[in-house]
Amino acid sequence: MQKAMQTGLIVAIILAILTIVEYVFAVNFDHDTIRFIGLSFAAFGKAALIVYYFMHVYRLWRVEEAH
Amino acid sequence: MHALKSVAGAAGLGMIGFYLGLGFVAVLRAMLGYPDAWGGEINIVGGYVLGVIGWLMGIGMWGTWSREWFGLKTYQRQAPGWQRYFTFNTDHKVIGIQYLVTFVVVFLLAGTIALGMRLELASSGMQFISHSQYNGAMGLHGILMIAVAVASVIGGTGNYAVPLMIGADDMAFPRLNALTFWLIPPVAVALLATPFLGGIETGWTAYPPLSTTTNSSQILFDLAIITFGLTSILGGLNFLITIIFMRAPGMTWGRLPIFVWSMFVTSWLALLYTQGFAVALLMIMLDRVAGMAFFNAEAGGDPLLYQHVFWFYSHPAVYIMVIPGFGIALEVISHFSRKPLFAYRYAVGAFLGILGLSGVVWAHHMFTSGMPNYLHGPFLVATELISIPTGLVFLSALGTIWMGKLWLQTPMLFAMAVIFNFACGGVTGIFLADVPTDIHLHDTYFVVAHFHYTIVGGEIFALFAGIYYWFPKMTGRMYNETLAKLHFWWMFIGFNLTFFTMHLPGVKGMNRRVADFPESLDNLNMLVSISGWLLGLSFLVFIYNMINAWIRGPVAESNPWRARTLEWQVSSPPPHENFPEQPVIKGHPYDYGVPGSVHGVFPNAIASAPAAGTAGGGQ
Amino acid sequence: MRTAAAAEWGATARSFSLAGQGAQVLHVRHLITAGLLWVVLTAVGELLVIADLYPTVGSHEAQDFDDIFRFLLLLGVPVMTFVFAVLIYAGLQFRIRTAVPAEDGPAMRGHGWFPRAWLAVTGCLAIFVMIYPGLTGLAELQQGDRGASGWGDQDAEVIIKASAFKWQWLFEYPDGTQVSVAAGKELVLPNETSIKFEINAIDVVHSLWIPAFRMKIDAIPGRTTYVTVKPNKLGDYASDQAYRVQCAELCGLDHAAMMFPIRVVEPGEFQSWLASLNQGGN
Amino acid sequence: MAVVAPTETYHAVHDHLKLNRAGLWLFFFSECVLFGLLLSARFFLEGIERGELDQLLGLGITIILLLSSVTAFTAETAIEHDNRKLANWGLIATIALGVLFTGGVAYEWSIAHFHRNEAFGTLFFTMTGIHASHVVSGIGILVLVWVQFLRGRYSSKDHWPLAGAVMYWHFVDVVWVFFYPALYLVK
Repeated sequence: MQKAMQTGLIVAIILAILTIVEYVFAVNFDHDTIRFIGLSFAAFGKAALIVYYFMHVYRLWRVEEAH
Repeated sequence: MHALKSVAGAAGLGMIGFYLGLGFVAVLRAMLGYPDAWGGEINIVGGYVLGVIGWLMGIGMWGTWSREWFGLKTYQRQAPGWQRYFTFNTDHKVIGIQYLVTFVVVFLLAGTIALGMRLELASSGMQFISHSQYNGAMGLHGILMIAVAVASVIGGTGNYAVPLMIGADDMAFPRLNALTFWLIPPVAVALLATPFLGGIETGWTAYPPLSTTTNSSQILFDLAIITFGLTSILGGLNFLITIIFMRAPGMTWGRLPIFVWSMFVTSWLALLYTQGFAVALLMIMLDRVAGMAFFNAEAGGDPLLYQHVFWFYSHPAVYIMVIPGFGIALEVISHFSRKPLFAYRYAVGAFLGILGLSGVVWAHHMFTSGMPNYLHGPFLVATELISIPTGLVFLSALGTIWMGKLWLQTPMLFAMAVIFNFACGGVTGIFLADVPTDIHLHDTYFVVAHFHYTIVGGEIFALFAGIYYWFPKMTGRMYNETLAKLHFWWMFIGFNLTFFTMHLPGVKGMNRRVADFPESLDNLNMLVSISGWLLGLSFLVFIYNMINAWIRGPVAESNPWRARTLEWQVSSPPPHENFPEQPVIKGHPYDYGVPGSVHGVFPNAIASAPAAGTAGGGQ
Repeated sequence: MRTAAAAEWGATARSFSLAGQGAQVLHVRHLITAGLLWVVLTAVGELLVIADLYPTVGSHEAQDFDDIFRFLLLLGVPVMTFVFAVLIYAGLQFRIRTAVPAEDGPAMRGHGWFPRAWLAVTGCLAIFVMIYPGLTGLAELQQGDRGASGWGDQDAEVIIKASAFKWQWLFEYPDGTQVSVAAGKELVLPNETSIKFEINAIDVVHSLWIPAFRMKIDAIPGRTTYVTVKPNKLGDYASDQAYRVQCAELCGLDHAAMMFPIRVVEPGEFQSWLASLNQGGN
Repeated sequence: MAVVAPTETYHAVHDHLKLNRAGLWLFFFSECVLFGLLLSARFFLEGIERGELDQLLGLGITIILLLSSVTAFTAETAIEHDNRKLANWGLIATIALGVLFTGGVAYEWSIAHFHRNEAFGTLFFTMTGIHASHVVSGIGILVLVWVQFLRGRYSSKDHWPLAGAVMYWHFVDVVWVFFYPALYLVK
């Protein structure tokens, strides 16, 4: 329980930091293409974190006991 | 009368829901201070949504499923005999037959509309109907036939045969399966109501800005097709999970019957691309009811946005229609040639190749749309490439019949006709994929002939192959072979006369979707009309044969075609749970002529019977 | 097997082997006969190539279209007749005459060289058609492309502005003369002159199509598309209905009637016609 | 009309959890196309141009939705370990944050500087509207699950409805991960 919660919270903190970085970067940076690419990378990174750690995509191919 | 109670109750609840929704939106609009509280299209939207919910609850979804969401105990009403076809039944065999019968009826209806159109088109000038009526008839014919093409084979034969062929007792989500069927009647009602609101003026493609400014029938069209898309997506999802997870032990991907493979690929297409049609029509709806500006060029919108989103679905849609057709054709051809399916792996690869390429070819419908010039080249290349996997389907079919022991029963005739017709449809496709020829041919009767060759010739013929092939399994009775062969030859000749001739006015300069045309095309059109009527009348034989056989046909054996796949190893019709016990798969389904080969066995079958426990032994 | 009928079938089925010398000979004979059928069907089918299926050739672009169409027919017919020949031959020659099949066919699985060769041949054919006439024709249609949407050279000798609206056409010549149903009643074009139509739509999507010229491009609200044609033959709508501007994109009620007659005249006559129209007070 | 329980057959041995989970993922794939097309439409029509938006409000609702994902995760992890109390609070917090997010979007709509009959307004209202409709349906599902939870259902052995609802919630969050920069930050 504690370990699972810990992982989740660490991921959440990374997501929060990424969101803030995204925001600060976008508001203060003035090159359209680079900003677009940077934001896309951040978005895909965040999505991957959520899909893996929050949505547990690996459970699709991992055999486990029913719950 | 359980059936009457079920349907009438559902219709009543649906009506109540419809008026509640209508009124609810009206009250909301009155409160927000809109001048005309009752007259908006948004009222229709509200009424439709609540109407559909009421209909579903009434037909039995409440008891079978929804109660569970609120923590109540679910129950299922079991109606006896034929009456179960009118209830929220979760048996995939019942749902398959529900789909088939519904869409055969819709097919005949839309075909009748086409006959009316051909009557008007028999000669130039306006004879029987007005331009407005013609456009409405054409739109209705188009969208109803699209619905038939998308749902009849997948929902009908797919639902019936796939769980049986992979050795499963039902689909993965039986209640979802029932839901996908019972969403169809509201779709049909909404589409058939369009003439009362002025008729679909835009054809089934509904290009804006025409569709954002036309009469209110457009809103019914949008709602109906979004619902229909939902059934398509949920059906595809259900098939995918069923095929991935519920195959019998030993049914490896390499032993999957080719029809199941085709359904697998089709389900991916339906799952992924159908959202495109929904989004496109949603945008039209928002433009209409919410005053948005997706397609309003003056406000920064772009009509081409619709065409991109729409064709992003609607090109893959033709593969949604045709791949199951190929699946049935190859399946039937192998069993009736008494030979293994030739180049099985290549045929599967062909389906997967089409799946991969289908998402990157859509703009070949837009070569004359005025899209930016640099887009033409890539889409031309991708479109031509897709003919390579299609060619492999021909390899498989022709290789299988070559040197076979061809048993030319009706299903086989229809399956061979699929290959015959699609050869023509495929070759004419090259003319439309190459930009230099497409510029002239686009939006002419050449295109109409081409897609009728692919969809009717490729899929509807396969649908009939499937109906005749599985009819004894579904009903437990045998149809009249002579009448069936008469139907085949009548339909085959009528079809080829109609649609081969139809290429000519197209090249000569007759554009599609017109109620009138230059007099110089009179002779060709008269020929097409006469052939079209010939084709149309052939279905009378079919109807008579089917009804007659279902009611008093001779009792069918469990395996009249001597086929090896699992569905033929159980009684006709199969028991409720499909198989008395779990079948185990030992070999390839098409190993005809291979001594000692078996497809599946029932491990606990009574040992005293000859060839004990083998399912589909080929010896 | 679970049923009596199926069990009976299992007992009567016999396997068939290709190993025998006789079967091999038989196979070759089948191949030759079916091949002959293919040749005959192709010979008949290729009559389509020389048949006159087309409307009047009214422009250089139309000539190109007809040539490419014929070329594709030339290639496409044998592909089609190959399928027809195999189907017809197999249907006649390999069918069983008993009530139910008594034996299985040979277990040809299609491994080995044949599917690969098929893949190679069909692949080459597809790529060939893709390059010629597809990409080469496209390059020709888009020469002088400067990022706009349309067909043909953008530097034409006469530029006509075309407006499409429900359910009429309005054309404007370079000197400002307009023709429509109300004025002029026909679109007169000079022969052997490159003419560029700059097209836009007022209300909904339309499409400008001239069958005699084999050219078509949509008219879209908010964009200007263009198409350039060079007529090569005198003609007019009254004597040849291919000489018409036809709306080819469904645009509502009177879509079918949305057409406009064309007359192609010698350049000198074109100038005097334009002058006479201007004097007429338009 | 006879009322009978669904028949049990040999396929009762099928792992229904696996089917349900995979089915939900397939549903997400399909939804990805829906949202992907809306995103494509946004860049097709407007490039990276955008209307005037309240940046702090955007950041605020983004963080609210992210927090709700954390509480949803908490609820699922808690029920997996039979910690009912924490699961209860996780569900309540998720629902509350979801409502707060919806309120934020509604407020954003009411103060928007653009109208829905211009291109950016069309895109903004459509994209946030369709996303918000998913949030609202997510709230609805969570409330249904919560009511079941309060009645004492779900345990570490059997809590698929809760897990599925939470997965859906996370998916809605993933969509916003893409929509937020595409609407607020690209220019």
